Amino acid sequence: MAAAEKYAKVDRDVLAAMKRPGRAYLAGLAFAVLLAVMFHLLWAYQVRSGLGVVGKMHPVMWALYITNFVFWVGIAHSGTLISAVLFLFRARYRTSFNRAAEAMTVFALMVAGMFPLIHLGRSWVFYYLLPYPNQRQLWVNFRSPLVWDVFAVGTYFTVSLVFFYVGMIPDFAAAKQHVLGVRKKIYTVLSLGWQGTQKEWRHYNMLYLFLAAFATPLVASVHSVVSWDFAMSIVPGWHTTIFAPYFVAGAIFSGTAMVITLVVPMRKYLSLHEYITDDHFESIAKILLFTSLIVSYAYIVEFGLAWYGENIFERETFRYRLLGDYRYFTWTMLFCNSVVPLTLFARRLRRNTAYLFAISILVNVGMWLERFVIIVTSLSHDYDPYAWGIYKPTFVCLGVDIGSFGLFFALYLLFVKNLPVLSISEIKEHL
Amino acid sequence: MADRMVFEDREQFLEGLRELVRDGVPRERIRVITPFGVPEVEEILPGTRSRVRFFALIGAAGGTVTGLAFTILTALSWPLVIGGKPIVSLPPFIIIAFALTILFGALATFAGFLLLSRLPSLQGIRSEEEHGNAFVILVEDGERR
Amino acid sequence: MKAFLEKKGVLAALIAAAGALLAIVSLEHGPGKGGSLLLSLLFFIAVVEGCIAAAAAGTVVNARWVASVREELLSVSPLLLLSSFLLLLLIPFLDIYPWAGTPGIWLRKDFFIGRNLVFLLLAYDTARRFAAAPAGGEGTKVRAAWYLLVFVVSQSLTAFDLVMSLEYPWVSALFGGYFFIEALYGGFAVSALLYLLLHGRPAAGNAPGTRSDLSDLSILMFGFSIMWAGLFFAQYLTIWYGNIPEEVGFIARRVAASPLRELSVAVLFLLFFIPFPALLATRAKSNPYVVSAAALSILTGILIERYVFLAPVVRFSPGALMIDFACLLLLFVAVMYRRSRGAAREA
Amino acid sequence: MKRRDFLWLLGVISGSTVMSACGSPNRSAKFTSYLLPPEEGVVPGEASFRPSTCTECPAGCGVLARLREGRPVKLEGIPGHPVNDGGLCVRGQSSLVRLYHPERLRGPMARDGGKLRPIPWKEAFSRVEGSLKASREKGRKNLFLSGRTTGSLSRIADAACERLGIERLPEYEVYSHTAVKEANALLFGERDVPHYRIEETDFLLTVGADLIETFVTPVAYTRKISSARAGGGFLWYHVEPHMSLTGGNADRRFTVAPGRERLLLSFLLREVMARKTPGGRLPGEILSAFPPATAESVSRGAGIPPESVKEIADRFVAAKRPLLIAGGVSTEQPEGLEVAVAAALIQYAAGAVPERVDFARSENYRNVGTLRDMEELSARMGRGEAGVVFLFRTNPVFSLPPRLAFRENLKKTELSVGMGEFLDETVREADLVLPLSHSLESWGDVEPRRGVVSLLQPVLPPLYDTLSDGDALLRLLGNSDGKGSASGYRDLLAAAWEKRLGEAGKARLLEKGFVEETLPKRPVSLGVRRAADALRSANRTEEIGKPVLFLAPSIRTFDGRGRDLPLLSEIPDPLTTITYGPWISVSEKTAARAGVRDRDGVTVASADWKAVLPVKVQPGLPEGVFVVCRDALPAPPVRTDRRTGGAVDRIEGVGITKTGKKVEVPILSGSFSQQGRGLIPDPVHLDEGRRHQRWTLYPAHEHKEYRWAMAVDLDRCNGCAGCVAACHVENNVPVAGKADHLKGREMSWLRIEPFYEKGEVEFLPMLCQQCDNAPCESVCPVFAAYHNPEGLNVQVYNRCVGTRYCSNNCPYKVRRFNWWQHRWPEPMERMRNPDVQVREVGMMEKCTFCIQRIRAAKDKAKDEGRKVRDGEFTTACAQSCPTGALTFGNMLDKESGVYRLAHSGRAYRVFESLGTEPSVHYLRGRKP
Repeated sequence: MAAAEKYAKVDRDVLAAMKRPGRAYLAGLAFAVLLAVMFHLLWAYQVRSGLGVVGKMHPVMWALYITNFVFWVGIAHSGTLISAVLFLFRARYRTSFNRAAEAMTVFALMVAGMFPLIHLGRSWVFYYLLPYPNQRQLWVNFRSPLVWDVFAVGTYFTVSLVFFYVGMIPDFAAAKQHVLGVRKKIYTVLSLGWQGTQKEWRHYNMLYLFLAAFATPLVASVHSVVSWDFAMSIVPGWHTTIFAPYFVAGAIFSGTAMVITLVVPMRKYLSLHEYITDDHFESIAKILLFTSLIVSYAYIVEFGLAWYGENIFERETFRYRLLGDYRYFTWTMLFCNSVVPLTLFARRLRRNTAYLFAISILVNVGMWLERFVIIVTSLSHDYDPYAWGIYKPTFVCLGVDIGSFGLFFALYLLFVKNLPVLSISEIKEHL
Repeated sequence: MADRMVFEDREQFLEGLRELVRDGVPRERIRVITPFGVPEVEEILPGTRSRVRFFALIGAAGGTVTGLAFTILTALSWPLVIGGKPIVSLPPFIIIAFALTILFGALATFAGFLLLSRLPSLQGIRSEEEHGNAFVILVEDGERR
Repeated sequence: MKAFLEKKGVLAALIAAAGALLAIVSLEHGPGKGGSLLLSLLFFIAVVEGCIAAAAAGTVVNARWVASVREELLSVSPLLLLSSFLLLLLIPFLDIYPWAGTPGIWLRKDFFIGRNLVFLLLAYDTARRFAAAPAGGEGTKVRAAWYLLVFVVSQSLTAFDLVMSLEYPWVSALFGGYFFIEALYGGFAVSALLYLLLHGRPAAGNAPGTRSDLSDLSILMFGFSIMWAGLFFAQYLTIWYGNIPEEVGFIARRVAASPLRELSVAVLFLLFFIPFPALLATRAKSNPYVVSAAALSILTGILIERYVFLAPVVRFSPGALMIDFACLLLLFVAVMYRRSRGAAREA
Repeated sequence: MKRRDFLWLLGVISGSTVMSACGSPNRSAKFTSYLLPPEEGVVPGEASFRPSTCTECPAGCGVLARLREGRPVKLEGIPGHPVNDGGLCVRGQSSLVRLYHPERLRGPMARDGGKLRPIPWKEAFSRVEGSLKASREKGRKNLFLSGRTTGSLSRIADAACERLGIERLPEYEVYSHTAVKEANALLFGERDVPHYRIEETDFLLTVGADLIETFVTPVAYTRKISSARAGGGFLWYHVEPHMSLTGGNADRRFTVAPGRERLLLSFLLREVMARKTPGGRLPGEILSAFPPATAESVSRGAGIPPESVKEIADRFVAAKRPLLIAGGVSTEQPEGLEVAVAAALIQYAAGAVPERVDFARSENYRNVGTLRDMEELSARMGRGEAGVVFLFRTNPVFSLPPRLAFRENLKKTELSVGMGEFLDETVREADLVLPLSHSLESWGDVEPRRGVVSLLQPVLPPLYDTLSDGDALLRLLGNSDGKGSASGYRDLLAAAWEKRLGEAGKARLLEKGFVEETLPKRPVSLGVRRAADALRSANRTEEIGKPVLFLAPSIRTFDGRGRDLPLLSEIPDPLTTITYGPWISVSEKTAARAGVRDRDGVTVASADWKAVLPVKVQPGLPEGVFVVCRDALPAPPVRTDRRTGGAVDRIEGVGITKTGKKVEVPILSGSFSQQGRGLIPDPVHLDEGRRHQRWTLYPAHEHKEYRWAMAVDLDRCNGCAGCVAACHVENNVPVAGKADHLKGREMSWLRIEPFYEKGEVEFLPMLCQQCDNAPCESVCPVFAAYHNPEGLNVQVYNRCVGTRYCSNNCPYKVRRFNWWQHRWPEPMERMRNPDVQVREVGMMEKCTFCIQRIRAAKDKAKDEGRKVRDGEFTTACAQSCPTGALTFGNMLDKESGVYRLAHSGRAYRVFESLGTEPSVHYLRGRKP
């Protein structure tokens, strides 16, 4: 096939995604939006009545909201991993995932960013958390992990957004040539008048390299900071040195799972089999397996040391996790995160997208549970036995959490229809 | 008046480019437009390495300094003892500094890119010409020797 | 000498001799013998396992640079055998472990030595299988992966058992991970040095790629210096912030007084503040002098850090330390040298 | 509105979803209303104190009302008061809630057409007058029933009744101590409860008497015990058939089989006779009533190990000044009289009378009648003999057993006049409702103990259209026969005081709030004949139907009269940490056998009674014994003792059967065991773990001139929760309500943690530890929590955004979060302390050692150009503590009490291994 023809095909195939949507799509979108609306209504209700409407209690002051915060931030990570780290490692198969992954990162962070606000007792004064010169010249407490969060997540979001956009500039330029009307105008503007001259490409490549270089340490740092929200405390089950790497691995683990969850249907629905091949999925599956092993290692070490040490508080906390009121969650978590992924040692399964999809769902569940278990079990059984208590969620926090998924998927579906879902220029380059 | 050559195939395009250079057309006169980055072009028409990297460096350095200065100074401006920790406790402040390093670094790099490659360019946005997937070579006022 | 080295069986003889010597040194009575052995053992287990792990890791992600140093890296595997023997020499020395008086299920001499021994031998075995396999091919990757698994466990065990339990009941969950990352870090450093010794300072017109092999290694060292710093920070920050006396004691005892305080700071520099800036620039990454300097500083860093870990609890005798360390170092160099000669002959 | 509805409403309000989360209660600020005329010196922002007397229970503790802008915001015990000497119990602290209770009666009401509707006082009195006349003509008897009244009020009541030809019935109290009075009448001719001088004894043996909860004058006895303990060489054994707070606090506690106390006592009597006073003070004919017994036989009958029986006897005999007090559940049972008699005889024989058993200062229970009196009353009403029946500050409909049909019979009277503060079960039934003022709105006096006159004075004008007790009676008189005394009760009192105490005495009474007369000791003689007769008729008890249910008194609401006060329901019961709702305590063995756990609903049934209650497994409770707090049980199935006529609070042959349903009852404690975590190390001196070197990576931060700290003496603390109530009132701590308690969302800044160790209970008051390296501070992103230069871990409420990380990171879990916008239903918001900010929804709050008091004290000191003196002021909790377990002060002052205690050999701090360096030091030695 002639070169020109090949390139043209790429354009066609990728941009085909932007054609007028089908019923299934619209239905999905509608449902997602519905959930998103519920999300906001319940939040409003909570603000109005006070935090009492969620199941939180003394001593379990953090529960579902923080769980979801960690979960979504975690989801974001693999996006950066795939787009930045794999770029530095010159891993070719990245090309077929990075756009989807970056989009996922941005949207996940949008959702994640809301939860700290939602969980505040007084959301309406959230700006106290921002470093601004208030009339008392009192600044925020930079010694508090929560402030680190503000900075880490804020930075992460900004950089990911830039990265996401920069990656799309040449594609906008390409896309604008295949659409008409308002869209054309929008893409043209978004492409910043990109011509594709040698000079532009030179600077562009350098920029992309550096953005990747900057984004890479974020993969580690951001979730380390998130993990320190817990590790900095002295709560048994939270205060552990291994938390940072453990959370990072967990984040990539869950994120990779989410990528699979998103890309498998996307590939099917947009018929991108030529560009996203089983080989690509196999490589992603390997990442999943690898991170799963790290997470399992962390589990073993955590439980092992709790048993090894003579710290009765730690010991009780971990005993409680395994055998206490939340034991079913713990066991499910262990099953989903440590047992199920082991099947990926089989090459055949690694290449079976249906199976991968199934696994990815399980892993998402498992990782969500992991955060829940870590947060809730540790809090409900800490130092003073008198203060022990059992947390039960209410419809409000459950609703908000489910709603957040709606929000995420709504954003993602909109992305699929309106932006190039694959990096056109890169694909052409690698043809 | 620039004279333009249009290629459909990557290899032919590179050939044409090499030819031009061999013919001794001054490099600064040659402009190429490609649908995606073609590393070989850099070898054929070696230009100076992109200066974007300096922006990155300065941005990052600036971020670190800002981070440390900001945290330390605000802490000192109203010294409150919390949890028995020293007023200026570096370990936490390093984290802030790190975050700002990345942030400023990335933003500066992006800014540098826009600055150096003259983007966004209005005339680029306005221009109707579309090259599709063609590889174009433009030679400014192209009389050959 | 060279010729002698290449004779068959000589290596085995050498190792046996060294083993005997070390045995004599550390078993004869006198303070700090065991300590010295423990220290040199910790260092060399880390480096040796690290070298093989580096090769294995490279193989798994099929990195280009591996090809040029693979054989030499893998040649050190016999030393694992020696180490597992040396581990046995520690048995009389175990009494200085605080738990020795009141053995539990996990912390009891027989099990303690037992599990560490088993994993050292396992590491040796998997390493040999890996070395035996041809350079390319899926099979090799699988073997490499297996080695890596064993490597992780074995290093974690050395961390938790040999070092951490010296400070029982002090606990740091990250310790194991910290150790095997460090070992890998050291492994890359050794690879870089090897690379320079074998294909050292190539002329400009040399085959393309060789340079980038070196810079690949540098990038790895660079990356790991950040990673190491990250882990170190994660560990320090958590302990510092929590400020729980039992935990803090471990650090406090090490920064309380000279010379340990200075040494602790030195470790920071040797493992991060020197390699990181040194390898920051793109050009430096392929500059033999910078790279070798960085690599050396990393290895010294690891050694000193091991010392800092042990020092507050263990006594050393300089003489014994000297001998132990020298023996192992010589052997280490010997095996690699011999292998490289062999490689040269085949070529 | 019914009480139940009110609590429900509280829950709803606190959980209200309609108010704006951003709305601030401070916006509902009121102008300072000058309730008192200016010459009374109301200076805005300045507190003044006025003495009065607590009327929550008959004990009559002296209280100082703290006034701000002319309204009382806090009650504190009067130091040096002969009854409570500065201490105040949980009920007394809550008295303010009664004053400001939104459900108080606001004016007289009359029933027509079954509904009560407001009427003017005049009409009310004329109705009474009319009915009085009418019933006189019908030949019906007009009756006046009241709770225990003393002092002038009692005299006025007598006078009024006499003048109006009303029969004044014996007063009705649930805890009438009938058996004790009866026994004393039989033996010594003194039909009253003597005053026990515990402070003068070296060995105290109590049998059933719940000194700490409700026995006659709990705060006084609590104080005496702890002062005796402080003196050293004091030992206290307690014998009881169930498990009570008192028992939990005795040096040793023995459980005796229900109704078998007399076996032990008769053995003890013989021992005392034989070994202590040979030749003895008791004539043989009395002694013969007590069959000889051996330790073994006693232990067989009474279920006490023989060695324990011996030990008790030996101790008692060996003691120089032994004292025995029998009462409570042990005397409110068919064998009660024997127990009381035996006890009295032992006291007599051991020479405790009259030195330590003081009849001269008896507790003024003379006029208090029995349950039988109520039976008769009910019967008379039933027979239609009753004309006008005045029900004056008494709630028989609630506390009388249904079999008396009091409620029904009340309808058969000419006119029933309910006089009280609330529309309680009884007043609700009355035809005419005459609202009475709260004691803090009234003039008056009480004489809780012979020779102790304690002042009642209004600290604010009546909030509503109510009359003080005295004035109500006077108006009754005044209206009934033309003249009456136009001038009010106040003048009458003035005259009476002058007559009795003289000018000086009166002045002292008005200034100090009390006067104590010096009375000569009253020697009593043993009426041998009466005693012997009584003993001969002593009933050789038949078998007791097991298992047994005891209707035990509760420290929180006395006989239930405190149930209307939300604060009292909010504060957990010391032994079970249950806040709202009734429950039945079941012994561990029984629970295991019946397969019931906490919160399981069970049907409790005896022959003629049944109820559904949630289970609370009670460690230390002997098998085959159930306990239900009487205050929580409307119309309890109490029987009448056929001899004394007293109430029998023991129900026999009770069985429990699982309903299979869980009952939602808030049990605040997450674990009644310490889980081996050494919160209360035992014995602390052997706990060397805490002495290990304390490594830290932080530089020390020094404190300027003050460093506030507290010492908590666990050997003194008895878990009475007085401090908790004090803290609630002082710091505007909101009442969370049952709904939130079920979620574990209590708001109290200070809690008492009971921990059980093989049936032994110990209490740990847990409040903010004001750590030097506070984990909560460093995690706060906005500096809402920080360490102030005086060592306080302060909380800037308005700065708090509610991340709640501080609470997560607090190992002591003493921080409280405002899940809702808590509201104080009008007029309760008037009792809020203006010195303490009211926290909004979403804010974290906690104890800061009453920082407002610290400020006040420092300002005062500053004005006088000096440093704050040790003991010059103290926190609300420490001030209120009847046992003096809490000591507050400045650690930098080497002379201060807290410094001394913190450096004593008994001192330790909770979770010391965490390096938080708390400023609260706990003291604990070995139990003797």
